[in-house]
Amino acid sequence: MPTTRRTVLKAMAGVGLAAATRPLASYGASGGQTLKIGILAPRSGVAGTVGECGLRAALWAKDRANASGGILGRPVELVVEEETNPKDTIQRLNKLVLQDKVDCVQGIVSSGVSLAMGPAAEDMKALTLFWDGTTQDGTEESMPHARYVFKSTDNECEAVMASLLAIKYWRGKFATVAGVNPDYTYGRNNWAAFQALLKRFGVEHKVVAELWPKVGGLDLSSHVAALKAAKPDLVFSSMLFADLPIFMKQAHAAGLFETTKFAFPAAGWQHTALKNDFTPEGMIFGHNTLYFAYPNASPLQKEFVKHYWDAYKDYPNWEAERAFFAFAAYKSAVEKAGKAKGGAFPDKEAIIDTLEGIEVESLGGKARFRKDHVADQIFYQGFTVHDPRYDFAILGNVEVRSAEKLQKPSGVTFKDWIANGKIEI
Amino acid sequence: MPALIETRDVSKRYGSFNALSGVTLAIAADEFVSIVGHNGAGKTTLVNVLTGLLRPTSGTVTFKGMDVAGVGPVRLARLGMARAFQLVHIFPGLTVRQTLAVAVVSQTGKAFHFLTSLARDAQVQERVEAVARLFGFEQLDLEARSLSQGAKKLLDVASAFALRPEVILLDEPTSGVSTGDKHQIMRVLVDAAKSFGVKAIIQIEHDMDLVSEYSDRVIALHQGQVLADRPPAAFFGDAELVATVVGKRRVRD
Amino acid sequence: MTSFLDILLGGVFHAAVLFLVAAGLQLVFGVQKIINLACGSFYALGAYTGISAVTWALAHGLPRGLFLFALIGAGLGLAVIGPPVEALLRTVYRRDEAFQLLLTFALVLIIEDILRMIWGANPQELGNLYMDYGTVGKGALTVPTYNLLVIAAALLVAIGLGLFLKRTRFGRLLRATAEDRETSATLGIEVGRVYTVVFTLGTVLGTLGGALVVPTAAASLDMSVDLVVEAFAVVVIGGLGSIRGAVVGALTVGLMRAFAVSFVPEMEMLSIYLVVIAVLIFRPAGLFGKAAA
Amino acid sequence: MKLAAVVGLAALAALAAAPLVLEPYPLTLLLQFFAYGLALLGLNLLFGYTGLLSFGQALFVALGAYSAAVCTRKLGWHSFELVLGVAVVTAVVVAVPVGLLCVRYVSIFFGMLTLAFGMLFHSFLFKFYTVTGGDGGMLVERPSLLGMRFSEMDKTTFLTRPFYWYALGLLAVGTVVMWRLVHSPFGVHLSAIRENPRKAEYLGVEVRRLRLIAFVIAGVYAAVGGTLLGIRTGLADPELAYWTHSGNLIFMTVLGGFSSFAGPLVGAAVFIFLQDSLMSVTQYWRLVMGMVLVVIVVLFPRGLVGLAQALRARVIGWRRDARAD
Repeated sequence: MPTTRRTVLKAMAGVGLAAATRPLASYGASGGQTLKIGILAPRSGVAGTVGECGLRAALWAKDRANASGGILGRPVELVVEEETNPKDTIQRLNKLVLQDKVDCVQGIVSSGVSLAMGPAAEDMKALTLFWDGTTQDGTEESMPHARYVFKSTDNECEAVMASLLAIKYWRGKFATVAGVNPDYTYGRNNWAAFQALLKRFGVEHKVVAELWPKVGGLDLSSHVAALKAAKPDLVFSSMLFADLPIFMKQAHAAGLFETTKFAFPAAGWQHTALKNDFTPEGMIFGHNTLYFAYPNASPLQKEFVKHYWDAYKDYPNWEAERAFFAFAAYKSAVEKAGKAKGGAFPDKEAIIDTLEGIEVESLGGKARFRKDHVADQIFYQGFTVHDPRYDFAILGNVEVRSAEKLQKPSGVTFKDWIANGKIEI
Repeated sequence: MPALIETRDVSKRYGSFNALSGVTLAIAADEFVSIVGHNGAGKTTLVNVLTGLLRPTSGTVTFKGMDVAGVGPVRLARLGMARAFQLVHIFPGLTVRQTLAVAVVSQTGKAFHFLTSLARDAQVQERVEAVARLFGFEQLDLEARSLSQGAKKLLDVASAFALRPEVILLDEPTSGVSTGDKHQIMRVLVDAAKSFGVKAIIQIEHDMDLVSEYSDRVIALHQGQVLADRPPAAFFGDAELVATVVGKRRVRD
Repeated sequence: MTSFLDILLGGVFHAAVLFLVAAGLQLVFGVQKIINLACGSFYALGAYTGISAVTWALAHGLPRGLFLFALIGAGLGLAVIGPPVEALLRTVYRRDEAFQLLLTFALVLIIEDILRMIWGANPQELGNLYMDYGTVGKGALTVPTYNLLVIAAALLVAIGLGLFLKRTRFGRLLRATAEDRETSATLGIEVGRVYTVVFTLGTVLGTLGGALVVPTAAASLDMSVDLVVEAFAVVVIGGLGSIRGAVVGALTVGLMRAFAVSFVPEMEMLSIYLVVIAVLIFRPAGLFGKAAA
Repeated sequence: MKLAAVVGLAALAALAAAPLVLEPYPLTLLLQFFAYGLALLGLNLLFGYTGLLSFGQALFVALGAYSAAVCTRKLGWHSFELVLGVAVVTAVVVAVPVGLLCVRYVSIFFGMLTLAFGMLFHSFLFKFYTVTGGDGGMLVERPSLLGMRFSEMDKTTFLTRPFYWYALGLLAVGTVVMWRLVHSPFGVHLSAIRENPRKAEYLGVEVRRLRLIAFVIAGVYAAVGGTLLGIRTGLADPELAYWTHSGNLIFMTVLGGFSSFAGPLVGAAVFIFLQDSLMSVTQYWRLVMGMVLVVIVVLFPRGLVGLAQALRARVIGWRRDARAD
């Protein structure tokens, strides 16, 4: 994404026209009884960049699977549809399940859409693996005990980890706290989690500012001015769209970074946009389930990152790992269930039983689905450093924690878990 | 006989220009009144005040004893006063039948009949056809925009008559029509008034032949004041008055 | 005290950005009575093209400090899309406003996908290039010089447009056409040509604005749909068709948002719509517009 | 009148038989058509018949969806008749004050004021997160139809069988009622307002009051359409009230042809099926839809129905000439 390397002409040749000519409907090898996987990913608007990253990873995973003979000998085909708003995305889900008769649906980034998709997929008995989406309030309400839907890690994991890092390394170094979180469910849940953890670990603090910029807003100078007036010691912000680099630029220009510490649990989605010249060192950044430059990353991750750079001259964010994990978990579950039935293709119920508790090698390392259909992956967060190899900030010392320590166990509400669950710094 | 329309000391000022000053008039039933005067003498302002479109700066306007100063055209139409304009006002996209039906529906108070069919409403259609026949419209399902200029003018006036008003104000009803047809139109207007029980007609007219032949009372306005208010014979008898009101040469057009 | 000034400056900067979005919309409506829903899309096109122009220019030896001229070049260069779009709109001048509004809505849909085709889904931005111009002020009250440049540009456009309309011959010509299209046509004013020039000028105001502001922000796909709403608020409050109104409208929205963020964070966006509704009820023509109910 | 009735009944019969013939997926698209058909009948009473272009009609569609959500989710009322009642009442309660403010203006000003109200409702839904669920929206549970829960059916069968016929019934009733409305004395007064409001006043037409009534009726129709959408999606979310949704409603109306009664219904059907197929073919479906809108606005202002009528008139013309020679 660094613009110096992407000129207008190259973009035309690369993503743009090529995608338009090849029918979007089905990327896939032909021959044999094809295994169809429906993909629902945003292509435009605020989350367009994230959806594209996930789709690229799904394509790579599909090509890798087909290169080694598909799944149980059946070639895999992706049927890609666009995730827009809940009303139209449910229509796309219907098309995938009722018309294309896909064997599995994977995708979804927005929480609003996942709230609508959950009950709809359950009702249609459509095996669905979410990449992202589920927020705290939504999951309890809409899918108390899902059978056909497998959910991503709780959205608050990144906020929990960033809060724990802030407490671990900065306890005693901050008294006043401010929040600049995007004005929607995700932003509100993360800010609530941060405050609950400060209370849980008895960190004395006073909230001096609580700001709610519009999602994807383009001018944050007023928010920066408000923060300067409040003079917080620590700012917690779960901004994650184009507004994040803008906020960093305007905050840096206003000299906000000299005295204040910053924690950005979801910075990973915009990592290549957070340039060194306006992103100081020592900030907490969350790359979450995929940190592309992790020194002792798995060979699988290294191979993917290399592919991603060669194909798109860009570095992947965690959405790629979510998409890869959903594909890998499904593939492994089908193969395990198939082996148990002597090589015949397993039915949906058998696949689901195998998926519950399955563990696979994903891009970010070991990842599994808990019995209650919630994903459990490895999270990477750390402190920013400037590295000559990249013009954007990457992580210095990287903390690695499995989601098990960052999200509520099954059967416990989030509030109870935060208040008295087993959480170590 | 009580006056149908009465104005007492009505004046209308626009900033420093007073369009009307101290106009006192009474118009009773069975009168055909012509209002004459130069352009800017206040004719149209007077009609706008009489039809409730304009609120007079001072003075009162009553219609059938009720104060109607600036009450607006909708209420006055309901009370029985109709108006047709100098510039043709029609509903381009509506047919002749529909145009007349709009007036009949208002007059019969059926505006809030939501679910009954207009086409099958005998009372309305009958009244529409009566007006159409009288004004010589054969094809009722032609769109107004496709009519000739003269027919549009006639439709405009006809729709006013379709309201079965007690008083009708016409602003140069025959303007833009060839001299040959002028008398023909005036005759239609007079017949329509008689057969629909219109009590009084007030018209702004420049053509002195029509004024003298049809109206039984002439009101001359000059610089916002009533210069004269007398029957046509007395009006045309006074050469000096005619000169000031109509100007030197007679209007030929 | 400095925080008050800081918030004030933040508000003025936001007002400048809003004015650059709304000025084109205002001019085109003022003369042609057309509400251009695609004003946000032109602004976004200016932003994206500005970034590519700067990237290309820097890669071809333009010294960093002169990136501003690459931006201005990109903004002005996009004037080329004015005439064809106006030719398209010309087909519906005589028809109901709905058609003009819908045609610009079609442009919003078309331009959104063109942006994605050429620049892809990732937000584009120019990093900290604008900080090359340093900052002004000291201590708590430091402001990037570039922000002041944007404010100055907005002022320049406001004054320039005002003078252009009042003083120059062509400007008076425009106001005559705005007053009454038919009579000015009879007076021999070549209305067609005037409309092409006005619409192109309106387009350039948008694209130039987009290019100028992008270094402080970023170009992302959803900006063309989002900016329309704020531009509407500015134009409605200020009064349709009046440039002075757009300045006051932009200041009202910009300052209100700045102070709302600091003091009543919950009401940030909602307060704008409430003001818009209030203006439309009590002063329908807006603060400076001509009543046209 | 004769031809229209025949065409109407034929369409109704075909749509009623669809669930027995078609695959479930096209039926879910038809369900969207029923919802948008109702909303557009209301919008065209305002736009095509009264001459008022509302750019905020999506506000009432969202209102309908959220009424369904509040009833089934928050209050636990699952009877669909009750949900419809609540949606209608809410629509009237909102449409009267908003209408009172908006009908004083015409053309561009009416459009902008309705857009402002639409966006005000959108940011209210988005902002007051604790009350409305913010961007996550509010879930809509399956209602009972005439007391029957059909709990033995999964949702797709429920949506493509009982709920499908119920929605078709609503559209049929809505169409007949709207047909009577526009052909009633009230209807001719609305058309007079569209053609020449000043002249209408002089013929005793209460322009403001009738515009308000038309605005409220349009709001009610949109809200009923909104409840159908809410139940079909299973969620009511703020995007339903965004201004581009209102823009799409007008796009459909003009696509079909706003100067004819059936135009909006045709426009809704064509738009839904066209966008659905485009979305599966290319990721740049917005570009194609934008171009379709340009072609319609520039070349076929009377929409598809207008085009069909023109072709039919020409064909009759040829046949008559042929017979005459």
